[in-house]
Parts: sequence; structure tokens; C-alpha cells
Amino acid sequence: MQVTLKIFRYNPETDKKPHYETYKVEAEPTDRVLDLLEKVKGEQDGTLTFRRSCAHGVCGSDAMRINGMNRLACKVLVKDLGTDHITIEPLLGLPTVKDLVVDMEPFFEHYRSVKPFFINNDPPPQKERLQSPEERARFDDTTKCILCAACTTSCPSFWLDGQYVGPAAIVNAHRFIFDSRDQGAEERLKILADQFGVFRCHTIFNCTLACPREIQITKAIGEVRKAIATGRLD
Amino acid sequence: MKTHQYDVVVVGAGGAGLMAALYASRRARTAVISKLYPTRSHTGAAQGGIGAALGNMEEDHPEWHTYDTVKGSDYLGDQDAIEFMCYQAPEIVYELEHMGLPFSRTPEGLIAQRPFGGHTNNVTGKPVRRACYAADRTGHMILQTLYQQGIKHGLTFFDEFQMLDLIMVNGRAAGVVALEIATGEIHIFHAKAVILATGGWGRVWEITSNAFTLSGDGAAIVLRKGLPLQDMEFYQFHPTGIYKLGILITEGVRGEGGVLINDKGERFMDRYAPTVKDLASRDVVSRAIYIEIREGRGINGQRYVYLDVRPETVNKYAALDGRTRPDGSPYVVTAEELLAKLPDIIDFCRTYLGIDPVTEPIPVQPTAHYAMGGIPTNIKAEVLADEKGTVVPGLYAAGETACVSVHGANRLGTNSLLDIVVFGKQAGIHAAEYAQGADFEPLPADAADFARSQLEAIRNSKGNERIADIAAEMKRVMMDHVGVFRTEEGMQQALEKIRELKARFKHLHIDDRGKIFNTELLTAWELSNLLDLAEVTTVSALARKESRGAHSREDYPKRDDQNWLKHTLAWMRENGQIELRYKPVVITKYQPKERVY
Amino acid sequence: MKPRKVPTPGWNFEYLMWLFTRISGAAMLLLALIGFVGALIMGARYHMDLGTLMRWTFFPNPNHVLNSDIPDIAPWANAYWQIMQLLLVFFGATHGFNGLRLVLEEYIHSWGWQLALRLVLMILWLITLGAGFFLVLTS
Amino acid sequence: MTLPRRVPLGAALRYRGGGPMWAWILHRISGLGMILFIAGHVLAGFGIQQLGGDWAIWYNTIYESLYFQLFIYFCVIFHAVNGARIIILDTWPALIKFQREFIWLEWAIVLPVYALTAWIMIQRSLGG
Ligand SMILES: Cc1cc2nc3c(=O)[nH]c(=O)nc-3n(C[C@H](O)[C@H](O)[C@H](O)COP(=O)(O)OP(=O)(O)OC[C@H]3O[C@@H](n4cnc5c(N)ncnc54)[C@H](O)[C@@H]3O)c2cc1C
Ligand code: HEM
Ligand code: SF4
Ligand code: F3S
Ligand code: FES
Repeated sequence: MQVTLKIFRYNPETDKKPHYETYKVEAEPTDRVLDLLEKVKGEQDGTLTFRRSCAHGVCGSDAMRINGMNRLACKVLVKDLGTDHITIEPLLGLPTVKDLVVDMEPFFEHYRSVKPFFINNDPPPQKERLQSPEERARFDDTTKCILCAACTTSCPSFWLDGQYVGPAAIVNAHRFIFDSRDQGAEERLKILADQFGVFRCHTIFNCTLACPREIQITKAIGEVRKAIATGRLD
Repeated sequence: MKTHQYDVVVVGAGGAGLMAALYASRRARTAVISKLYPTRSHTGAAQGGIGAALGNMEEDHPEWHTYDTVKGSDYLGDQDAIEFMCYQAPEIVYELEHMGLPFSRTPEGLIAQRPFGGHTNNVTGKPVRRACYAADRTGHMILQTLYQQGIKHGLTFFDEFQMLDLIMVNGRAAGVVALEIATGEIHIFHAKAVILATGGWGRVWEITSNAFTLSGDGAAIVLRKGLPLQDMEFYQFHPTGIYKLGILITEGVRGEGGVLINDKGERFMDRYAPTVKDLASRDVVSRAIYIEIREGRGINGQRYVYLDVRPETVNKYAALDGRTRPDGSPYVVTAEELLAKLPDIIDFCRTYLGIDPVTEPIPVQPTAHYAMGGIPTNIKAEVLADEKGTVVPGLYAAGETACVSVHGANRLGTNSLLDIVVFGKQAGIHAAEYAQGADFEPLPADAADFARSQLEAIRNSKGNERIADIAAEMKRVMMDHVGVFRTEEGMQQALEKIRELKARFKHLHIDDRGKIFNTELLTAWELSNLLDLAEVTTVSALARKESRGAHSREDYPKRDDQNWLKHTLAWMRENGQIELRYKPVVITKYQPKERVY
Repeated sequence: MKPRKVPTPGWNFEYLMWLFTRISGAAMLLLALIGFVGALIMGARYHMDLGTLMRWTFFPNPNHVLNSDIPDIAPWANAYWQIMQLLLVFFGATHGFNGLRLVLEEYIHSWGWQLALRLVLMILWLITLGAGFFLVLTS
Repeated sequence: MTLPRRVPLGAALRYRGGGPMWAWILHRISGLGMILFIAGHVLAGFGIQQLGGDWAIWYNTIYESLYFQLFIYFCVIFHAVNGARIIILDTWPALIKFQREFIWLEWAIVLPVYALTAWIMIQRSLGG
């Protein structure tokens, strides 16, 4: 089948303003949108710029807006879109560097701000620290995050004010706050109770709908908020 | 052009690079440069597990792990290195756990382990549960955990900086030249020690489990610096990649009881590996699938077989095999259990195939997966300059790009994640130690010239050859002739083709001549690396007239220890000629014998 | 292993306002329900139009429902309904002005302006509260 | 050199969020609508009663118009029901797995109630 791609283009070296360009490519219904982008770049227009690496949804490089919604280009098949007109645009809320490439620095800055690392100052035992399968399951969902930024850049709260730490940072804080081996919950919850923390979330759910790893982000945020409100982890 | 100075520069931020950086930064000023944001490294794609004889599920010993690895390597692995790695394994897995890695757990709260191909109880010969796992996201968890530690300890990262060249002064490593992708600016990183951890090069082949970005940059750069690459003919094809896409279906699926089925509905591994069957080592299973396909028993005559992990199939064959749970009860799985243990695999199948593996079998074919060969190093991760073991001062390599060699002719599943953390750590420790006792070599004035000229040549090239076309032709010919099965004739053909492609590469058609985020330029540069590596692989493979591990020649089907129990070293000389030399395998305890599973 | 520590819910402004928004929201729902039922019991179905019913629901004040044809509204002006009104005014104004602050702060990113905004809203809030209380208590 | 990160309103509205995104937008509009209405109303009431200002009467006539009343009723009903939904989800995050159902339920309450209200109001206003 033939597919029409309408792609957001912006080259800072030559363009004052962004514009859209249209390409027609031959595609199988089972092609990934990433395959189509590669095809355009390889056969029609080598200047088209986007990030990609793993090509199967585990590295988080190629989050972009596909038909108006944040997706991983490598995880959407043409047939999933149900149309042969595909519009591809960069993520919202992060500065666009070129075409579909956005500056990820503000995103990672927020990520780093919530202490997304294991904190336990007790001397470790000889072998592993024990953890029951139930305790492990408590935070399993949020360990899946690949830092693709699809969630944070789909959140209207973040669009309005880029100082909001955003769902991805909260997800990564949640992963440690609810890890029975970790002792840093107090510090993290203090950070997240701040003006730009969890209370900026208005339960809009765009993040949850966008997450390619199907993490229950809004739920995780709710659990963090609840921990702040009740002073308990359960 | 900007110049930076660090004691140690680590190139690559996968498992190996991050582990090296964590250790180096304890004693030396360290910078990590990576062409991808660290968490996008391909270590994150690893699924099944990391091997360590913890014995959490049943009796196990590092010694058994050592023997299995030696045997798996088809006796080409260096036994001192293998022993070192396998004895380090439990300690390093505990270290990862202490860093917060969320392993799956046993009911007692210990790290959970599952069986994997080639890992056995040395007494009974039955599979042993040695792969420590975190669902089917073990690599993801390792990568995330190490990156988190990097943030915790304030590592200096240069993200999206692509190394283009290595600076060598007086035979010592003195730094690297890198391109800041976002600006197109060249940076020089002046260093006392350089650690290369740039990963593999599966993109040489058409069907591969590897990321677009795995183009073997580090190995190709080393080759261009006049240093050798070792055992390049040994490239692993993983038996179960998703048909056509190459996306990996972890061996863990067979570990959980999945079986391979041909068009006649036979579980054909019975015939090829009567004892461990579907859990034989990868080269054995890949060849079996190829033979089935070639003899017309692919599904509907196509180039794939089924990997069947439906609970009813699993339970049927588990009963036939007499497989039991640790408590002695018969092994029975439910769909829920599979969903919990293999969530990502099930998600891949749903997304890309539209099938549900608990109700339908998965179409699979062998997929190019892992480079056993690479930059030769010793146990301290020091890079070696020749067959005599001369060390290149200040240069270290670890991870898939290095060849210690612990994998020999065939890597066992779970041993790579182990390799990257064990030898990444060694590289970090020894590079920092070296840097403390060494001075900066003065930088030559023309340090960046070669890199710049390489880029400019591509940027200004005028021709009509498409990058994508050259890449596609290389991948196809390598898949057909330097893949699972090889012949003299086929490989000759491939070699000619690659040389032709290298000539055509000089006449590229380039659309993007800009500086900012010019990925077309970098893709072309990466292709030049792939072409060099494809050529070295083919030349090394042509010379080796035997079959061993992943190198399987139809014209020389037998292993030949008399003549070929040795490592290949390949140099690319100034005139482009490839020179091969050999060095002996280190054998300590285990004399080569025939390998049966 | 040491028990994991979680900060005790503190006197953090954002948290308190968040909590207050939920509590006041729930409280207003409750008060409105009581007002609504109350008005119906008192015969609103026969004597009031919808607008007046709503006025009673949200501001149960005899003055507020003047243009209804309820024969005698004087007995309604008791302390009970006055407390209801005071609560509603307090919750409504505080919830609403805080909401307004939240919304505006998402558009105003400089500290100085945010401070100015908070001051202005605080004053407006106090005036509204004052006016509301005055209306309740003097009618 | 890069494009700024500010998200233009048009782009934001074109984002294909789900029902909850629209619910949030309406919640915000309705909340603002109410606070402006009520603050104005209270102040105007105070003005009429105490100061007898013309501006207060002028203001009163606006919000007593049918269209404004229709708008405010929608604000009240929607904001109350949606606010209840948010409070419930915030208090019991475990219920978030039913978030789709919550949205359905919410509209199932808001629409009939509002339709009835609007119908009564229009009837009344036509009837004088
Ligand atoms: C799908 C899949 C599943 C696997 N499953 C398992 C498993 O279950 N168990 C197991 O043991 N092994 C497994 N492996 C193998 C194992 O994951 C890899 O061999 C290992 O992760 C390689 O790690 P690395 O650190 O060497 O390289 P990588 O993780 O590939 O990292 C390479 C790094 O180098 C950087 N880089 C590359 N070139 C440049 C350059 N020019 N300039 C700057 N930076 C550069 C990249 O940015 C990246 O950070 C699997 C592999 C794949 C592909
Ligand atoms: C009837 C009962 C009410 C309930 C249950 C309720 C509930 C809520 C809730 C839960 C929020 C927080 C939303 C979020 O965090 O995204 C909120 C916000 C808000 N409310 Fe109410 N509310 C009610 C009445 C009112 C009234 C009467 C007003 C006006 C005076 C009002 C004005 C606002 C405003 C302005 C906001 C901020 C909107 C935003 O941040 O987007 N609410 N309400
Ligand atoms: S939570 Fe999901 S959407 Fe957000 S960064 Fe992680 S993987 Fe991406
Ligand atoms: S979209 Fe944003 S507002 Fe909350 S629920 Fe998700 S973070
Ligand atoms: S390319 Fe890795 S997630 Fe899409």
C-alpha cells in the first residue's frame, strides 16, 4: 500500500520557521513507522533527522508525535494507525533541535533531581539483600521505564510550566520509594512535595496513555502523593 | 574545536562502559562519552539473565560454570580468563544487587535463577538454573542500575558525542577525537588512559537482534590504528529471532520450557542434542534450525520454524522429559506464570506479530546476535598489540567490543552480561591505576585531522551511491555467505562484493551537508566501519579451514584441533591488505574433547 | 534492616493547599447536597424556580431567594443556615481563589510576579470573604 | 538556534489525549468560570446592598441572562462531578485501573442532569 507521510521539518541552519513536508512511500501494513522514516531517509531525503537505536521499543530513542499522540516510532505499525495518512511531529514541550530531534537535557535534569538511585547506607550483607517476591512486585511496574520522555512531553501541566518535574521523574522516584531495600524515601518525598512536584499533576492521564511500556503512571503518581499525604508506604 | 582533559576517558556507556567508569572515577578524573544517551545502549535490550553460580535454586559451583563456558566456547576460550570470570560472577552479581538492581526473587527472598542453554550440572549433565534474572528485562535493569549509580556518584557524561578517532602518541593511547552530534563540533579528549566499550556490530548482517547504532565503531577505529582484531570469524547467530525482524526472543523462553517445532510438528532438537535438547548451545541450535529449513521442514516451506511456548506444549514436553520443580513435583506452567516471567517477549509478539504466544507459536529464525571476537585484551582489559601479548599502554577495552577471550568460538547465553560487568570493572580499576602513575602525552597538533578529513570526504562526496543501498547489499551478502553456514566459494563471493562496495562507498550521494545533528553523515561513517569489519570477518573466516563453534564450514565440517586450536589476529595494513597471524589458546584444566549436548 | 522512613505529612504549602482543595471540594458537595435536600423539604418544589432552588442550594440565605413565592421566609433565617452559608462561602472562596492561583502560576514563571500575584489574590480573597460574611450575617 | 520549548495553544489542543484531558480542560474552565462568577456575585451583592452602585446592577444583569446562567450551571454540575472523580482517584490510586469507566460514568451523570436543568431553565424562560 502507499502511505503519505507528513513530517515536521526544521533545520536551524537554513530555516527561520518550521514547515511540513510530504513524502509518499510504499509500505506493508506490518511496517513500523520507524521503517518508513528510514525508507524516506535512505531513498528520498537524507536530510530527514530523527533518533533511533534498538528498533523494538526498549531503548526509548524514538519517541515522537505520530498522528497527534506520543508514540515510539518503532512500536507503531502502519496497520495500528488505521489510516494511510501519517503525520509525524517532534515531542512537545522540549526545544526542537532539528526535525524530529528535541533537546532532552531539560528532561534528564528533572529525572536527576529526584535522586533516581538506590540509597541504603547500611553495610551490605555478604550475599544479596533479601526481598520477598511480593515486595519485589510492589514496584515492578515503575522499573520498566526507558526514559523515552513520551509521558512528560504529553503532560499539559508540563507544557504549561516546564519546571514541573513531570511524570517520568516521578515514576523513577516511585521505583525507589516503594523498593523495600531502599532508605531514601524521605528525601525523595520531600523533593516531590515541593511546588514543582507531584501536586502539579492534575490527573490528566495523557502520560499513562502515551507510555510505550504501559506503566500505570498516573497510579504511581497517586501512590507517591498518597505517601506524602499519609506519611505511610503501603 | 574544544579540548578537554581527563585522566581516564571511557568511550561507550553500555554495561561495560558504565561499570568501567564507576570504578575508574573512584581514583581518577573520568569522563564518559557516548553517542547515545547511556540508557539507550544496547545492553538494555538483553533479556534473559546474567550467569553466576549462586546456587540459589539447586546445587551449583563456579567450577561447573567454568567448564560449561570452556565447552561452550568449543575449547577456543582462554581458560584462565574464563575461570577468572566465573569465579568473580557471584561476587559481582551481589555487587549489582547491592547497587539496587531489582532481580526477580525466590519465595525465600533470594535472587531467582532460571536455566539457559549450555549451563549444566556437570555431574548429571542436566540443565542447571544459573541465569540470575529480572523478569525478561535483565539487561535493562543492569543498564538502568549502573546509570543510576553514575548519577549518584556524579560521573561526567558527554552524551551524544560520537568518537571518531583514537589518538595514539609514541605507541600509547593519548585520547580520543569525538564529534558533538548536536553542534557538529569536533572535541578532543586528552587522556592518560582510554577505555573502549563501544559494543558490537550486528548491523553487518541483514537479520539481526542488534540496534541500528551497533556499528562496531571502537573495533573499526582500533583496526585503522594498525592494531589487530581477534577471532573475527566467530560471530554468533542466536537461534530465535522473530521471523524477518530479527528481534530477539530470549533463550529464557526455552528455559521456561518452550520448544522448537518444525513443519511436521516434530520437536526436532531431540535429534540434534538428545540430552539437553532445546537448551543446547546456540551454535548447535542455530545450525539445527538452518538444516531443518534447508531440508524443507521450515513452516510451510518458508525460512522459519516455530518456537512454541503454549502452556499445553510446554507441559507435554516437560512431562516427556521428566522435568521437575526444585521440590521434586512435576514441572507444570500456566499462562499466568509465563506472562509474569516473560512480559516483554509477549509484548513484542503482540506488537510486531499480532500473536499471543500463550495461544499461538512464534515464528523464529536465527538472527545475528553477538561478536565473540573483537579487540584483543588480557584479563586486566589491557589491549594487546600482537600475538606475543604486548600491551598497548593506556588503552583498555571491555564488553562486546573486546575479546578476552572468554567466549571462544561460541558464547553461552548470560555470559555476556557477566563479561561486561566483570571486565568493565577490571578496565576501570586498571585504567585508573595506570593513569595515576602516568603523565599526559603531549597532543600532536594534527590530532583531529584524520577524523576531520574522513568526515569531510563523506560530506563533500559527489556521486549517486545511496548509503542505504550499499548497506543493504553488504547485509544481504554477509547473511547469505558469512552467516550460520559458510563455504569457500560463498565467502569468496562475499569478499569480492564487499571490496566492490568499499569502492562504491567513495561515490556516495549525500543530501545533508550541514553540521547540526547530521545523522546522514554519521550513518555513512558507521557504514564505513561495518564494511571494514565485514571484510576482516570474511578474510578471517576464509582462512580458518575447520568448523568450530559459530564458525561452521560445510567444506570443512570437522573441528581440527591439530591445526586450528588457535586464535586469529587480523591487521589491516596501510595498503588495505589484511594480514592474519595466530596465537595459542590458553588451556589450563580442560583438554579439548568432542562437544556433545 | 532499619524501617524505611517517610516524612510525616508536613506544613508544606503546596501539600496543604492540595489537601484543602480535595477536602473543601468534598465538603462543598456535601453542603450543597444538604442545602438542596433542605430546600426541597421546605417546599421548594412548589415555591421556587430552578434558579432560586440553586441559589438556596449554594447560598441558603432568605435574601438570596427573595424573588420566589415562598410565603414566609423569615423562619429560615436561623443560625443553622447561617453556619451553612459561612462554611460555603469560606470553602468556595478559598478553594476558588487557590484554584485561580494554581492556574495563573502555571502561566507565570518568575518568582517576583508569582509573589505579586499571590498578594493580589490574597487581598481579593479577603475582600470576598469579608463581603460574603457580611452579607450572611446582616441578612 | 533551537526552537523554543513553549507549547502553542493550537499544538496543545491538537494533541490526542484521552477523555481525561478534555475533562481537565473543562474542569479548569468551569472552576475559573465559577470563581469569577461567585466572587463577582458576592461583591456585586455587597455593592447593591451597601453601596447601591450602578456597576453592580449592570453586572447583575449580565449574569442573570439565560446564556450566562446556562454556562454557569454547566460549570457547577461538571465541576462538581469531575471534582468528585478526581478526589476519588486521588484517595484510592488503586481504582485508577477503572479510569476509563470513571470517565463514562461521569458523563453518564453530567449529561442527563445538565440536560434536564437546561430544559427546565429554557422552559421557564420561555414561559416568562
Ligand atoms: C537482544 C539482545 C539480547 C541479549 N540478551 C542477553 C542475555 O540475556 N544475557 C547476556 O549475557 N547477554 C545478552 N546479550 C548480549 C549483551 O547484551 C551485549 O553483548 C552487551 O550488553 C554489550 O554491552 P556493551 O557494554 O559492550 O555494549 P553496548 O551496551 O552495546 O553499548 C555500547 C555503547 O557504546 C557507545 N558507542 C558506540 N559507538 C560509539 C562511538 N563511536 N562513540 C561514542 N560512543 C559509542 C554507545 O553509545 C553505547 O553506549 C543480548 C544482546 C542482545 C542484542
Ligand atoms: C462542588 C464541589 C466542588 C468540587 C468537588 C471541586 C473539586 C475540585 C478539585 C478536586 C479540584 C482540583 C483539580 C486538580 O487538581 O486538577 C478543583 C479545582 C478547582 N476548583 Fe473546584 N470543586 C468544587 C467547587 C468549586 C467551586 C464552587 C469553585 C469556584 C469558586 C471551584 C473552583 C475551582 C478552581 C478555580 C480550580 C482550579 C482548576 C485547575 O487547577 O485547573 N471549585 N476543584
Ligand atoms: S514512564 Fe513510560 S513514557 Fe515515561 S519515560 Fe518512562 S517509559 Fe517513557
Ligand atoms: S499527564 Fe500530567 S497531569 Fe498528571 S496524570 Fe499525567 S502527569
Ligand atoms: S528505537 Fe529504541 S525505542 Fe524505538
